[in-house]
Amino acid sequence: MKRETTESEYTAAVVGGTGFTGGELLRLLYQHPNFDVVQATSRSKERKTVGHVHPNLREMDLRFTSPEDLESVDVLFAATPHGVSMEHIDAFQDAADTVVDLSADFRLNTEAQYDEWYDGHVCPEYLEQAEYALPEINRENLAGADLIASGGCNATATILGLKPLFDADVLSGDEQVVVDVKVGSSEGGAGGGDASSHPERSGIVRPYAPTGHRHEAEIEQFLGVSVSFTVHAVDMVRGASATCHVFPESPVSKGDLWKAYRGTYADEPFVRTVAGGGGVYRYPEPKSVAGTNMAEVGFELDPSNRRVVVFSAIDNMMKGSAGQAVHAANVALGVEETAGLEFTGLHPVGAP
Amino acid sequence: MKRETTESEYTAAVVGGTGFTGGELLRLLYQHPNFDVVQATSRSKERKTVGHVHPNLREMDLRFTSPEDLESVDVLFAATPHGVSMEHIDAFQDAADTVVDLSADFRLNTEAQYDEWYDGHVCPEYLEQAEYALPEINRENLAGADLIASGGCNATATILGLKPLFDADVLSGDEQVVVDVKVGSSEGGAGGGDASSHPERSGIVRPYAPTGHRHEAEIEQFLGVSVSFTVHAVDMVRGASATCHVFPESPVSKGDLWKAYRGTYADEPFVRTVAGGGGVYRYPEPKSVAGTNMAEVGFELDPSNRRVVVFSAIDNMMKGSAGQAVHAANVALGVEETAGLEFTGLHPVGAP
Amino acid sequence: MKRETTESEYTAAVVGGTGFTGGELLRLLYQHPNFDVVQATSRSKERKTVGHVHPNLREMDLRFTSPEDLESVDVLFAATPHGVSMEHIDAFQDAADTVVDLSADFRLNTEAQYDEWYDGHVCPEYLEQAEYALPEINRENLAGADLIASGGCNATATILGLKPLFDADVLSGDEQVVVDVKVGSSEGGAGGGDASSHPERSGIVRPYAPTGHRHEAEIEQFLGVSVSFTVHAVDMVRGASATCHVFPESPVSKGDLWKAYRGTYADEPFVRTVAGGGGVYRYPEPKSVAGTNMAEVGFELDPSNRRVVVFSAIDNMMKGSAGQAVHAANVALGVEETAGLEFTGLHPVGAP
Amino acid sequence: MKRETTESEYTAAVVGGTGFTGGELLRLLYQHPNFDVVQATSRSKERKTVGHVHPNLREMDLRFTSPEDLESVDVLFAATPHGVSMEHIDAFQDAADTVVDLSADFRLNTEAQYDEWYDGHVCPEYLEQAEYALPEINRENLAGADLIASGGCNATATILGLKPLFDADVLSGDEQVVVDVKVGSSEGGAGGGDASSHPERSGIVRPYAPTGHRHEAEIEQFLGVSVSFTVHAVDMVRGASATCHVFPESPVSKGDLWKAYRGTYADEPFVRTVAGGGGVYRYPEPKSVAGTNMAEVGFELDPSNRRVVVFSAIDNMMKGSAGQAVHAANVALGVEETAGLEFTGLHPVGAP
Amino acid sequence: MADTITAEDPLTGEEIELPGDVEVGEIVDSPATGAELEVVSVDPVTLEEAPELEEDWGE
Amino acid sequence: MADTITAEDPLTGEEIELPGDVEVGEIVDSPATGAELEVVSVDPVTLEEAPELEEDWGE
Ligand SMILES: NC(=O)c1ccc[n+]([C@@H]2O[C@H](COP(=O)([O-])OP(=O)(O)OC[C@H]3O[C@@H](n4cnc5c(N)ncnc54)[C@H](OP(=O)(O)O)[C@@H]3O)[C@@H](O)[C@H]2O)c1
Ligand SMILES: NC(=O)c1ccc[n+]([C@@H]2O[C@H](COP(=O)([O-])OP(=O)(O)OC[C@H]3O[C@@H](n4cnc5c(N)ncnc54)[C@H](OP(=O)(O)O)[C@@H]3O)[C@@H](O)[C@H]2O)c1
Ligand SMILES: NC(=O)c1ccc[n+]([C@@H]2O[C@H](COP(=O)([O-])OP(=O)(O)OC[C@H]3O[C@@H](n4cnc5c(N)ncnc54)[C@H](OP(=O)(O)O)[C@@H]3O)[C@@H](O)[C@H]2O)c1
Ligand SMILES: NC(=O)c1ccc[n+]([C@@H]2O[C@H](COP(=O)([O-])OP(=O)(O)OC[C@H]3O[C@@H](n4cnc5c(N)ncnc54)[C@H](OP(=O)(O)O)[C@@H]3O)[C@@H](O)[C@H]2O)c1
Ligand SMILES: [Zn+2]
Ligand SMILES: [Zn+2]
Repeated sequence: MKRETTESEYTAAVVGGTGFTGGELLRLLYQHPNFDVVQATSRSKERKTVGHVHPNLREMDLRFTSPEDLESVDVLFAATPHGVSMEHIDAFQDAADTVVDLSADFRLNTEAQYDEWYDGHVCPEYLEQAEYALPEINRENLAGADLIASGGCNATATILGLKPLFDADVLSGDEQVVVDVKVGSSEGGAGGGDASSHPERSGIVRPYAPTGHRHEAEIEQFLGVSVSFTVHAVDMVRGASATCHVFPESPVSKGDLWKAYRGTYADEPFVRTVAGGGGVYRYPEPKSVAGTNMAEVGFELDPSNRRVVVFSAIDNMMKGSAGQAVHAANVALGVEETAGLEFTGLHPVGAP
Repeated sequence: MKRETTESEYTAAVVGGTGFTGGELLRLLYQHPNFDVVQATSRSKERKTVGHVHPNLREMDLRFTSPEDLESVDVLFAATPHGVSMEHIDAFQDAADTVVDLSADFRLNTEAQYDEWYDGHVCPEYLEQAEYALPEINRENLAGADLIASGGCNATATILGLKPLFDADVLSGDEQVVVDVKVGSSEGGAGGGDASSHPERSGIVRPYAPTGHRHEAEIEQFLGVSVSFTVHAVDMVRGASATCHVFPESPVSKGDLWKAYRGTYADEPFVRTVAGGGGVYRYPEPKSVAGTNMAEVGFELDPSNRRVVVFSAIDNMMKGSAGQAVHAANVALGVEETAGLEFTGLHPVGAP
Repeated sequence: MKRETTESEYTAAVVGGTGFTGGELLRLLYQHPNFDVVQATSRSKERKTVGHVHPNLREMDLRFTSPEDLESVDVLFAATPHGVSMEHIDAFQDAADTVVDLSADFRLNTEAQYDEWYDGHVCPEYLEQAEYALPEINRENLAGADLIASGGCNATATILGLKPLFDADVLSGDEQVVVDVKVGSSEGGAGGGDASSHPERSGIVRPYAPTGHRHEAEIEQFLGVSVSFTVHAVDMVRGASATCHVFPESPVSKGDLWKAYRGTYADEPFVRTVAGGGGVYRYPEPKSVAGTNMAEVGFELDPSNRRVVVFSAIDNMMKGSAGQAVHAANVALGVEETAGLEFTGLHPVGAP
Repeated sequence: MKRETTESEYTAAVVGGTGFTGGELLRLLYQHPNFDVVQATSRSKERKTVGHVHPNLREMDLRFTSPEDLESVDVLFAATPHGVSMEHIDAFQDAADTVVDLSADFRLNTEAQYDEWYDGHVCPEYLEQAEYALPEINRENLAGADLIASGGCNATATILGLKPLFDADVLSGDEQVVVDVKVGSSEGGAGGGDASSHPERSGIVRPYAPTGHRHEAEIEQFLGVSVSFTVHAVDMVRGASATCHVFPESPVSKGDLWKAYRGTYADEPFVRTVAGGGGVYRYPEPKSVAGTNMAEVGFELDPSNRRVVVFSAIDNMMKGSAGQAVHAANVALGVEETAGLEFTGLHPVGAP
Repeated sequence: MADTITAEDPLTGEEIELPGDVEVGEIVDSPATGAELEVVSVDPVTLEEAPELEEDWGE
Repeated sequence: MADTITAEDPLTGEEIELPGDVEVGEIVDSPATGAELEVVSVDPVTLEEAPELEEDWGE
């Protein structure tokens, strides 16, 4: 149900409201104390209620309207496939003071990167202006930003896992870094194809981006390291789990690692370090954070191979996209950073 | 994360805090604006942090203590197996003004019922005093109640589904009523046995209470009808879905049914009627309400068989236990009825 | 791998070879000692190998060809959507001595039934000639049959579960019979739609045919009883589980029931009665028979409600379609009845 | 059902018949044309039928007996936890001409390895005599072997994936090799604990052996390379999938890789190379081989990182244990190598 | 192999094979049906359906 | 509520709260990280990382 708010200060629109991340944005904004959702767009479900597509939002009193008729709002969130936002950025900026884009369209710094990793860019002049949404690495530039690029889900998991090792000079960027990622089916968006039907997609461990995943570009941009990246689809709906295998040049102890992780994340409201211990849950796991904006990071030492294994886990729909976007908007607008993102997740929980 | 509250008025304890419903209680109370959790008990995990068992609550700063040393609190929630609360009810009432029990120990009205359906009762004198927690059928008696018996999960689903038909005199109680229930693995609690290991429990449709389920007693008590009840375990963790096949004596139209359901539930904050329509989600489904305190109810007409099929779906850990308990406590204490229970659920979501 | 056979006597073709049941037919026939698969048709994957679609059949040396160019074979299996076979029956019969159709096109006896339950029939003159494939109810008419109609999966489960009660006069056909079915995602075929994408289809208990399922027609035709039928989709890929709630007019004992079930099925190679006992598996379960041509049937008595609950479980792709079709073909051709159908299934197994 | 055999030449016993791999052995041997199972042992289920534990084997007419009373047989298969076989090896060899052990007890060559990786060995004098079961690397020594040590499941997947690169000198053994493994819940055996209950084990990506997995020892023994090994538990019951990230010193082309894999496996009946192509299944996947004795291996080139990613997938209960054991026994006894192992697997299939 | 004897399954009327040394009170399962049977006498062995198990399991 | 004391988490350097009556040898878990710590002395309480657990669990 809609949380009562006397204090809604900002109006918001979601472009791509029928999609998976669009649905999450609607859910978060609907319950956010500082936002009022005034528009959700769809081309395919125009005039249908939001609840028609997102059964958890049946109480929300809103119908999809065309993306051609944008309302004037404080913040516009775009949750459209790659390429759409760069085509419509002018319309988006006309309609809203702040634009938060969930696609890859404004994540990279230079046109050259888009030429290398994507199919170029139609408005590279905006790239400099855009701020990467992940507050853990870019908080200081988000305040007042008016074009925000929400990070890639797999990139977010990887960056959060490895960052402390760079901060603490355990890694310099010259090392071999293997990133082996496991993701859920919501990462593919609502579209899907043959491979994402339930009979074909259930119970799998499927190499779906064996090499050359575009998120390598973001990771390199922020960590300064080129990673060997492989993504597997596994049987869950939400969740991205990255296992980074790294080989520091100098020996490192568990104490060093703890110091590094606490150094980077002690004050972060949405990052939790989990590394060992007892019980069932000893390392980061996507289902521990499903539905939440938390990232779990952790590590284990493999002295015989001079290896550090770094684990990180997020909900791709939250910390990996919609949650990160709202978090960044909170920072940009100067409202309480954790507003609307307090859900702790569930236990037990199956394969959310 | 803990939602900031200046207004926490009530202290709370959870007995059986390592269990599944105990964990849900802790989660709900931790984020509840009117409660402060001061104790969670465990015999097996004494001194461990709550987060050791419930990874979603790692930020909660509380350690399990012995149920032998109960703190003095405003409200004590007991989430222990059947039989424990009746043994300890005096200690519970000494420790707390209000006791909310999640087990079956105080649900039925008379000792005779416990003799018939369970193995008798050790303190039948409390039965009269106890109030059934489900506000949809007992709201008027909950205010100020000091012993509250939270309903059975399968009984709750069934009662909520059928109640409108009794309210609207579509059913009188003499009819044959078949209730075919499908439940997730969390219904068995954290204990589990051979049958609930992942390899044996995955992918099943398993008749686990083919006949004679004890929840029949609660249903009969509240609806005045004897039901033919069968429960199947299916592959999900949270969720109870009841399909009631009923055969009204007089013909009934869809309009009649809509009127009945709206009549009973129009003002209920936690019941939603879903019956037909388009899109993917047309009838009640447990995953639409997973993690929430909502019940979905709905129906379809089968004129050729003079049958009405009634569907209802809840999260057994929420509306079916911990959520219902907190809802009832809200009503009993006179705080905002929906406080702490606003989570809308997720979409998409896998098998929560 | 292909089982060595010196004795392949019959050539076979599969029309609709890219589909789910088509794939199963290819698998069964490929390993069948008496068949040689010479053609598999597809319009969409013409010239691709069978293994391109069915990864378990990569060793099979066959490419899809157009259904417009049918080879001349001994037996043609049609695994196409409803309506296709009735359009092409002449071509099928020209190409093959024996036609086994997996669709509903030839299951019912009369044109009137097709008018009532489907959209009529284009060649009703074939209906009389067609034989229902289920040997347990029609073995005596299958020998030498040249048009065989494989039964519906849900109808098969229901018929097998209830038949002994009719054989033993526990039921007469006038009783109220509720059939509550739970099925896996392969029942929808390879096509699928929004509702069958992995994110939407995972973890569900979804009423997908709340009333009026067409399989009611087959059940009525063979058992002479009108059933109240409701089908739920649950989270598995293979499997159909039917729970029949019946109310015999006269009291019945467990001994009576055992006698009825053994009476009907003692000599059937593909039906197993499971009813009670200890251990994890006490009643019929689809995962116990997944991948096999076995049906499990069983029952429990609910004396207080004068009810018998009947459970039955099959693999919809096997006993419910491709397996039944091969079984019937074996009988029709006079080869060993169980040939090619000996696989026992797996334990443990997840959600096959 | 039992396949008719006139030619059963060998009697077999399974010690540990209630376990997961014990159940698979029973299933395979029951249908094997050259074996007759005369004993299955259990301490906990003595006198129960095999079908009581393994519902797929209800037709098998055999009861568990004590491992203290071993029958005299041709081949004894031991499917007991690590440490049991080394304690009972004399009794096993007294009872049987050929002993096939599925545990780690006889896999390594030297006592020193057991001191380093396990807790030593009680009868190191047998180590020399024992032959590793995997025919793909040890076929020539298996004929006539009387003590056979079936390989570890994760080791088997890894060894099969990497072997062609060593055979073809793409790797020499000095390279950094990261092996990131994903496994199903049956790998834990029937015992299980808290972490393997359905609610806790569903939907996970859980780092369960972050470093130091004992299978590293076998891999090193056979490939001469020390690997950085990490194992994750994911939501499936059967299956082990290994992703090896390797960095050859000299550049390598896809053609080189194909040549290497074909060179090693062209004549192997149970290894299939899958590397690219179209359709849904492009790389090795455990569900494509579930229930079968096949291994899928494949690769992809990542030139920008000078990396080769190698994928391999097996059913841990088959190629990873029981299937490999039967395969080795076939070779040892000189019967048809593929006898009893012809099952092709299923499509579609969920999470077997 | 250990000696076996046969007895009639009271539920199905079929002969089932049992270990030769079954004792009165022992619970055995029926291979064909999985049902649990109690040995109520020996010499000859007679079986009855075993008393009800707990109403449900895994709950 | 029971008395509590604080001690420094040897892994993270942070203060953590413990039951007032912890004993030498007791294993406690760190709330922030979940890690298991051993009480190596009391008065004041000092903690060390607990000895390695079994290599893996659930296998
Ligand atoms: N899924 C994830 O986990 C994830 C994580 C991080 C980032 N992202 C990024 O977030 C974006 C959205 O992903 P998603 O998974 O939510 O995708 P999705 O489920 O496929 O949804 C896309 C939405 O965009 C709308 N849309 C498509 N083309 C459009 C156009 N030309 N103009 C206007 N609206 C259009 C669609 O609705 P109509 O067709 O009805 O208009 C739909 O609502 C993508 O850029 C994706 O890369 C996704
Ligand atoms: N699960 C559901 O969906 C559901 C729904 C409706 C109602 N219920 C009812 O709620 C109650 C709890 O169910 P659950 O599923 O949460 O069970 P559970 O997971 O098994 O948890 C039971 C809890 O009780 C504690 N406990 C057990 N015996 C105790 C005793 N003698 N004294 C004190 N504490 C004891 C256990 O912890 P320690 O051993 O560590 O002390 C554990 O924390 C049951 O009565 C159940 O019928 C459950
Ligand atoms: N799935 C079950 O559990 C089940 C159970 C019992 C009975 N059945 C029945 O079995 C039949 C097949 O079901 P399914 O689940 O296998 O369906 P499916 O997976 O959708 O496959 C249908 C197949 O038919 C082909 N096809 C479609 N239209 C055709 C046409 N006009 N002419 C020739 N080929 C055509 C398709 O391939 P191309 O498009 O490539 O030609 C495809 O190979 C249906 O009648 C169904 O009712 C299914
Ligand atoms: N699961 C896999 O995927 C896999 C793969 C490769 C290798 N393996 C290896 O295969 C072996 C069996 O694994 P599993 O998964 O089948 O284990 P499991 O399911 O736990 O079964 C173990 C079996 O051994 C019996 N047993 C236990 N202790 C015994 C003792 N002291 N004496 C005689 N029997 C004893 C048990 O039955 P009772 O208690 O009734 O006697 C049970 O039948 C292990 O060594 C394992 O490492 C397993
Ligand atoms: Zn319950
Ligand atoms: Zn293993």
